[in-house]
Amino acid sequence: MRLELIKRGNPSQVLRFLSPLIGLALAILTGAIMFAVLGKNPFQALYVYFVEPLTELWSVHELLIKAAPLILMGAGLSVCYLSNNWNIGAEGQFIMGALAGSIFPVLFTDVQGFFVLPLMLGFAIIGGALWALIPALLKARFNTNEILVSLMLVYVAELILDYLVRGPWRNPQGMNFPESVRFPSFARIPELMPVDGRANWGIVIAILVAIGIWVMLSRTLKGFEIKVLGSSPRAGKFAGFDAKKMVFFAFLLAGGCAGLAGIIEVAGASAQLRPTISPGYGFAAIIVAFLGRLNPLGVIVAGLVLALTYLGGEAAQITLGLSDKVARVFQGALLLYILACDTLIHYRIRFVRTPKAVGSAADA
Amino acid sequence: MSLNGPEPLLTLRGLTKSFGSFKANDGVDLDIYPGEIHALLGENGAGKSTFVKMLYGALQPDAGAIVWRGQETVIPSPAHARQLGIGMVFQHFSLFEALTVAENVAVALSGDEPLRKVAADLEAVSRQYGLPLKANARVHDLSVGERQRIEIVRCLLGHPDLIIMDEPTSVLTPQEVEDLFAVLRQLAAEGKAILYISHKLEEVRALCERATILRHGKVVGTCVPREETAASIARMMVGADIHQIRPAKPASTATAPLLTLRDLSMPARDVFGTALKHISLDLHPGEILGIAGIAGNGQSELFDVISGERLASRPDEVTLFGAPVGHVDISARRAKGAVFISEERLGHATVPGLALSENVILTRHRVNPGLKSGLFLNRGRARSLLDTISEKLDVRKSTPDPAAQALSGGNLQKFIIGREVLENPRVIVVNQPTWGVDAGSAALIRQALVDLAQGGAAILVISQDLDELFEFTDRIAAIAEGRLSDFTPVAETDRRAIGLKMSGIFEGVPA
Amino acid sequence: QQEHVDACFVYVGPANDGGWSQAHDVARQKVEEHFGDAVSTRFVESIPEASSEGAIERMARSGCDVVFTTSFGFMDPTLAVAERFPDVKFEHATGYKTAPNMSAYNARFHEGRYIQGVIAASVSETGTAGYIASVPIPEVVLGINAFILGAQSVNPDFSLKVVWVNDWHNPGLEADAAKVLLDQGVDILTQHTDSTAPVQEAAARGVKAFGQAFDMIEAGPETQLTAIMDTWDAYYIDRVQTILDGTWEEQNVWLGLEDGILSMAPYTNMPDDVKALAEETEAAIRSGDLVVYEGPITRQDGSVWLEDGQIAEIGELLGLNFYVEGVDDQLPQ
Amino acid sequence: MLESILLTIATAATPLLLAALGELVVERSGVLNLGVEGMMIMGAVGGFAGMILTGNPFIGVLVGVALGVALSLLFGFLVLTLATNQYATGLALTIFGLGLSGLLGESFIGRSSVRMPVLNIPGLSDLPVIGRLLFGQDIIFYLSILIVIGVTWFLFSTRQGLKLRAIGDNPQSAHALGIKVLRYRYLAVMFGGACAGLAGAHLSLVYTPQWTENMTAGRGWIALALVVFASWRPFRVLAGAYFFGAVSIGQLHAQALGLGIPSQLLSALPYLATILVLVIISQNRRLTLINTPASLGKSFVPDR
Ligand SMILES: Nc1ncnc2c1ncn2[C@@H]1O[C@H](COP(=O)(O)OP(=O)(O)OP(=O)(O)O)[C@@H](O)[C@H]1O
Ligand SMILES: Nc1ncnc2c1ncn2[C@@H]1O[C@H](COP(=O)(O)OP(=O)(O)OP(=O)(O)O)[C@@H](O)[C@H]1O
Ligand SMILES: [Mg+2]
Ligand SMILES: [Mg+2]
Repeated sequence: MRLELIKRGNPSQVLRFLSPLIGLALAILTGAIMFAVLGKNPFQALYVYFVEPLTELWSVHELLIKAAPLILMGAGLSVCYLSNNWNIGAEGQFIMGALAGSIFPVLFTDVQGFFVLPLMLGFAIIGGALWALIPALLKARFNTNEILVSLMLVYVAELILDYLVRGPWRNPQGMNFPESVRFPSFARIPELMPVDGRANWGIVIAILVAIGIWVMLSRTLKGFEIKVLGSSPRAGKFAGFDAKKMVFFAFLLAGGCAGLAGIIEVAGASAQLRPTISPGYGFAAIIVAFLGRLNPLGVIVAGLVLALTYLGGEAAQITLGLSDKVARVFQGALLLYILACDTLIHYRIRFVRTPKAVGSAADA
Repeated sequence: MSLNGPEPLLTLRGLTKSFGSFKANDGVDLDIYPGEIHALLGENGAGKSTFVKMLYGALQPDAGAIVWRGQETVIPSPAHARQLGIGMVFQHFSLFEALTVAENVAVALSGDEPLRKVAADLEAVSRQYGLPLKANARVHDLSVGERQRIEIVRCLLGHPDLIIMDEPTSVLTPQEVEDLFAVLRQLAAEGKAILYISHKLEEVRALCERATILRHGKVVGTCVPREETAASIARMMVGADIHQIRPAKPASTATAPLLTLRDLSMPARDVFGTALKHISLDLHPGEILGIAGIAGNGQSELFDVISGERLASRPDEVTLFGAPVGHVDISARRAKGAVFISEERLGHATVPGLALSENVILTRHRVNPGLKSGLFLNRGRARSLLDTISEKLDVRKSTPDPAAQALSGGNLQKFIIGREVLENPRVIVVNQPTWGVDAGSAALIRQALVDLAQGGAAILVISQDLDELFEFTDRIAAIAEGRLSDFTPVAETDRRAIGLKMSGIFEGVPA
Repeated sequence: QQEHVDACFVYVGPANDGGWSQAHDVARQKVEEHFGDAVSTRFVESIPEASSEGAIERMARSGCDVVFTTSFGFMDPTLAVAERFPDVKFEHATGYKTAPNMSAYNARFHEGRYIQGVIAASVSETGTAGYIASVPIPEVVLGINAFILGAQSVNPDFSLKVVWVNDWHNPGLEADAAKVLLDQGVDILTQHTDSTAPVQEAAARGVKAFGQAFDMIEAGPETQLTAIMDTWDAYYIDRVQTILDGTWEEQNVWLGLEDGILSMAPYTNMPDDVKALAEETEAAIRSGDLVVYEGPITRQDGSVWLEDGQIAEIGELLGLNFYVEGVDDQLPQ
Repeated sequence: MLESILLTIATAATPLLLAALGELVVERSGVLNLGVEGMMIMGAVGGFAGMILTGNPFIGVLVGVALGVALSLLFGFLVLTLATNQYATGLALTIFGLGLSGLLGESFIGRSSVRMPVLNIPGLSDLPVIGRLLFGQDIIFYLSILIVIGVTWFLFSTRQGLKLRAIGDNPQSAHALGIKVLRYRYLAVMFGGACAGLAGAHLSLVYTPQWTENMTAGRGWIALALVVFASWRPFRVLAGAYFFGAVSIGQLHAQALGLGIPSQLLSALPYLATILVLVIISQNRRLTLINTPASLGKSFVPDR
């Protein structure tokens, strides 16, 4: 018995929609088995993971806070991956965006006013984009592998942040502890509904950006160009599209999104710089991008789902005493299942028996 | 002569193979005798390659029997086929660019002889059959003709009794074709059977003793090619008369050329590419120029630099409608009224996974204002253009707007030609317009080009198919190692003369 | 007064990280043992400082009476949640901010490091020790300074080589740093990072070393001299008791050896006279006869920091960011 | 002193070397497995768990290798049988491996272990400077050197190695000739998993005999960079791994010497060096063009 793939002439539209759902269902099933093996009631555990965090308003706010950077970065990364640019350094671009945006509240403390926040957002976008420019430039100019460069730059960005908050950007009134000053209110992203919870306008920005990218991808020539260059660079060149420019476009866009996510995180929920400002959002965003099938509307849903697994992980620790690793295994399994199910869109699967040789010659 | 042995070497009974719901082979029967050269003929998609892949163990039949030397056999793998004594030369090369000739041969041998012995063996065989090869050369440095030799020598080294050749001559010069035929006749004389697939009916008439004709996966007839004409064989293949091309009136060259190349030189793109050297030509309205040549002699480089996919070193090396465009990109050249039809249908002329309507946008987005409204794409317009194209060029497809990869080669080529000629371009540059396309479709495509020339368009055809060039071009030149010969009117030259030029023997600018 | 207390803990790392978070978790288990049914405990682990506010709030909402947040970076999030939940008590470790329902607590780990310095200078032949430092925050700087002060009390020329690994828990990097220091000729190794890798490395080469956070004697049975053990249970039991009694009050404390919040692992693998000296030093610190940061102390640049008999102010110590004389390293400013 | 510095570098280089060699073979077959980090961490937890449960470090090594292979089979099933995107699947494998190893390893944290014994080659290990470096090390070190030689021999001197390279160059042609492309690729992917598992076992049994979460600390990614750095040649991987080991140990020496350079900058050096070397290597177009497996990262679905 062997499993064989038969290419469909036309990709299946039904499965295009169903495959992530099948993947999610399989991942949940795996989760249930994992809970049972760990000695927990799987139904209760699934409830705690996926429902409990949604039963209270403040918790929904927490969900939105976590989802915002994931959606922003996931949408940006989708453009990268669609165009065949393997940026896995969003984490570093997130950090550098946060740093660039924080210049005002940290260094220019006497610059005050309503215009500071927009400036911070702008600087953050530029900061993230510039950090993403490095792998783009090296790829376009020297053909250097962008996966490795963008990843190495994550470590470098982390060390720069570390250096700044322990050194020059340290809060002078902070007892020499590694953190910046707390951002004043004019340098903070306003909260949406402060009575109910902490969620801020970041989630609105994230969703708007994702929708904007979706419109670009599905309706404009630029989006067409992205898809063409991603699936067939030679045909793209023949169509008059410039693959090198696309490297820059994709990296700058994704970097800008990541930078924006960075400032939304530090000027939103945390209100200051610390030696670590991201719990791995930049890497989780890779999952989000694929979970959303590289479609920004899908990314919005995927970002919410992944944020839910983080909250569910916390809830399961508190309520059930389950280790936080369970949440991470679940995230990995989810991504693997989604990828496996995507195969169904393009291929039919069939089981065959291997033919046996008969005849004059010895069996090979 | 045929039927010289009472026992057929190979008998096929009711061989059937489906891909999904599509029957590529449907109950095919065939006998092959030792010492005969047997032709397998049919339109594109008739199922020839599918059929021989089953003989070679690369595909498994769904039903039917393979009888080899009187014994019913299952051939689970090519290795097994080679053990039985069946060898194959593929339609699409199965070579490894990064490996040496000896390694390419060794990869396909069953034993574990050291590479040195393989190299010695292959050089011996290549001398014996007059197919000279250097064992240590890397394939990416070799010409297409040499690559073909590797395929053949690799096949012969397995000492097969049946040799299957799937369109082996599409990439050879006339001289090389003759050499190959000599080898094949020698092999047949040694008692080996040869199953020969080709679209070139004149060759089949010259070489083969018997022919079996496939249509839609079924055997529709057998014949003795020598006793038929090319037209009568073609009629059997298609099931109807092949349309004869109405030639265009020769154009006058008094008008200003629409496309010129002036002393165009260009270094090789990379280690695998060919440099262009001092190429000049003038292309006038109403004129069809042909460039013959073996693949890999600079055709794709020439095409790329004319289309603007690669920019020339000086602007005036290429002019379109009198204006220097050497530094202008492909979209701008299209906007001026030129179209470019590349030889690679999937992955260059089209994106395999995108729908046909999106593939319309691919090359027309800068030219056809209706395809965009502001920043946004107008997909409805693209779909209606697709309908027009399909109707005009008889593009047959399973659904209204399938992915490009779902079309057969001939239909995809018709789509591509239709897409490019829809808006009556004034300059058409086309590389391999009918490569691997069956006779019926090829005639349709050539007629469309002739009609455009009649309407005043200037057409440059790059092709490896000399028959095609002689059929519908006005003047022919040859390209060899990046140099272009003079153009000679069709009436004043012949295949032998062009063949010489194709091997690089012509006056002109020094290399 | 109340019958039952639900005590909750928020950890920055895994509860069994073998270092900082595990020390708190061991103390949490001792709290449960100590009080039996009267107290229940819960925890969340691996909460990144960057996004801790939600986790702390979830704790506060889930019915905890007191929430111990055990990393410096939790300070501002704890404060924010404390303001929203005035009826829940918060205890934040290693910070300096407090509120009516939020206390701060910390340990004077440098007292233990002073003793280590004394031992190091007594057993070292080269007069140079290697110090694997985690991240440059005041607590770590205080530890380095205390170590060298202790050492200089025995050997005024004692010097210290420092390697920063910029991480609290990275066994590979800590092992590399240990090897590098040993290759550069130090014959005593001490660490302010959490994994046992440096003690293991030292043991592999037969070099004496000090453990961190736990008694790491298993990693170096023949070579560990002693270890600073984080023993938070004394404090936790004490604080939970005040809640049961209804006497809990906001406070900001910096506790030392005498309070049991840290303690020294057995003094092993050293001559008896050195052991006696170590015990003497420990007793002096406990009794208050010896104050680590009491002058005369000179800064690294040679300027006088503390005059003879002058005791450093707590505020200054909590934010210390310079070395004293004898440290062969430069601190990032 | 020089000898022990070299030994330190060798220890730092060995896991990189092993993981990179495995990946080299995988990539030579045309498959890009970005999940090296995930397989390596599984090797680390497996190695340690095996050692703790049996008390025998050699069984630990076997368990580590087995877990590396198990994870690589998961990868193989996805990218080979199901033809999923190799980039995304590799990333997913890393995320999955990091999570799963954490879960499996929970009960082993803080357990102490015996270090892998050193196998001295009598006589030779007493040679000055290089004696202990070459002849006084643990079995995994010797294996790493043997694998360099073995992989070189396999790829360039055997028929199977030739077939593997042919598949990496053009799987369609290989398939047409009847080479079992997927079988070779599965075996290559498993070899990569075994090497990554061995590298992980080295970390938890030799480098630092203990288990902690994420203890691979990005070494899998460095290994991937080394393969490109080495332009797919085994002996260049050897050189690259030792170069990288020397840079990362060297920055610690610079610190210990008290040179006063910010430690964050020094810590960033290995990463910056990697980027720099990648740029230099990728500038040599001819070298990369000839050595890069032409089908790298592209799925292949045989038609049957
Ligand atoms: N792997 C496959 N999956 C699905 N359809 C296939 C496959 N291979 C071939 N076909 C279809 O089967 C039919 C026969 O193809 P085949 O390659 O045998 O034709 P052919 O006679 O060799 O044509 P040509 O002259 O173009 O080489 C075509 O319609 C082709 O599209
Ligand atoms: N002359 C022969 N007679 C009998 N068996 C043979 C002969 N030559 C080769 N074989 C066997 O045929 C089989 C196919 O050989 P080949 O080397 O082509 O494939 P392989 O190495 O087994 O598989 P793969 O093609 O996947 O590498 C082998 O098992 C080989 O031992
Ligand atoms: Mg064919
Ligand atoms: Mg073989």
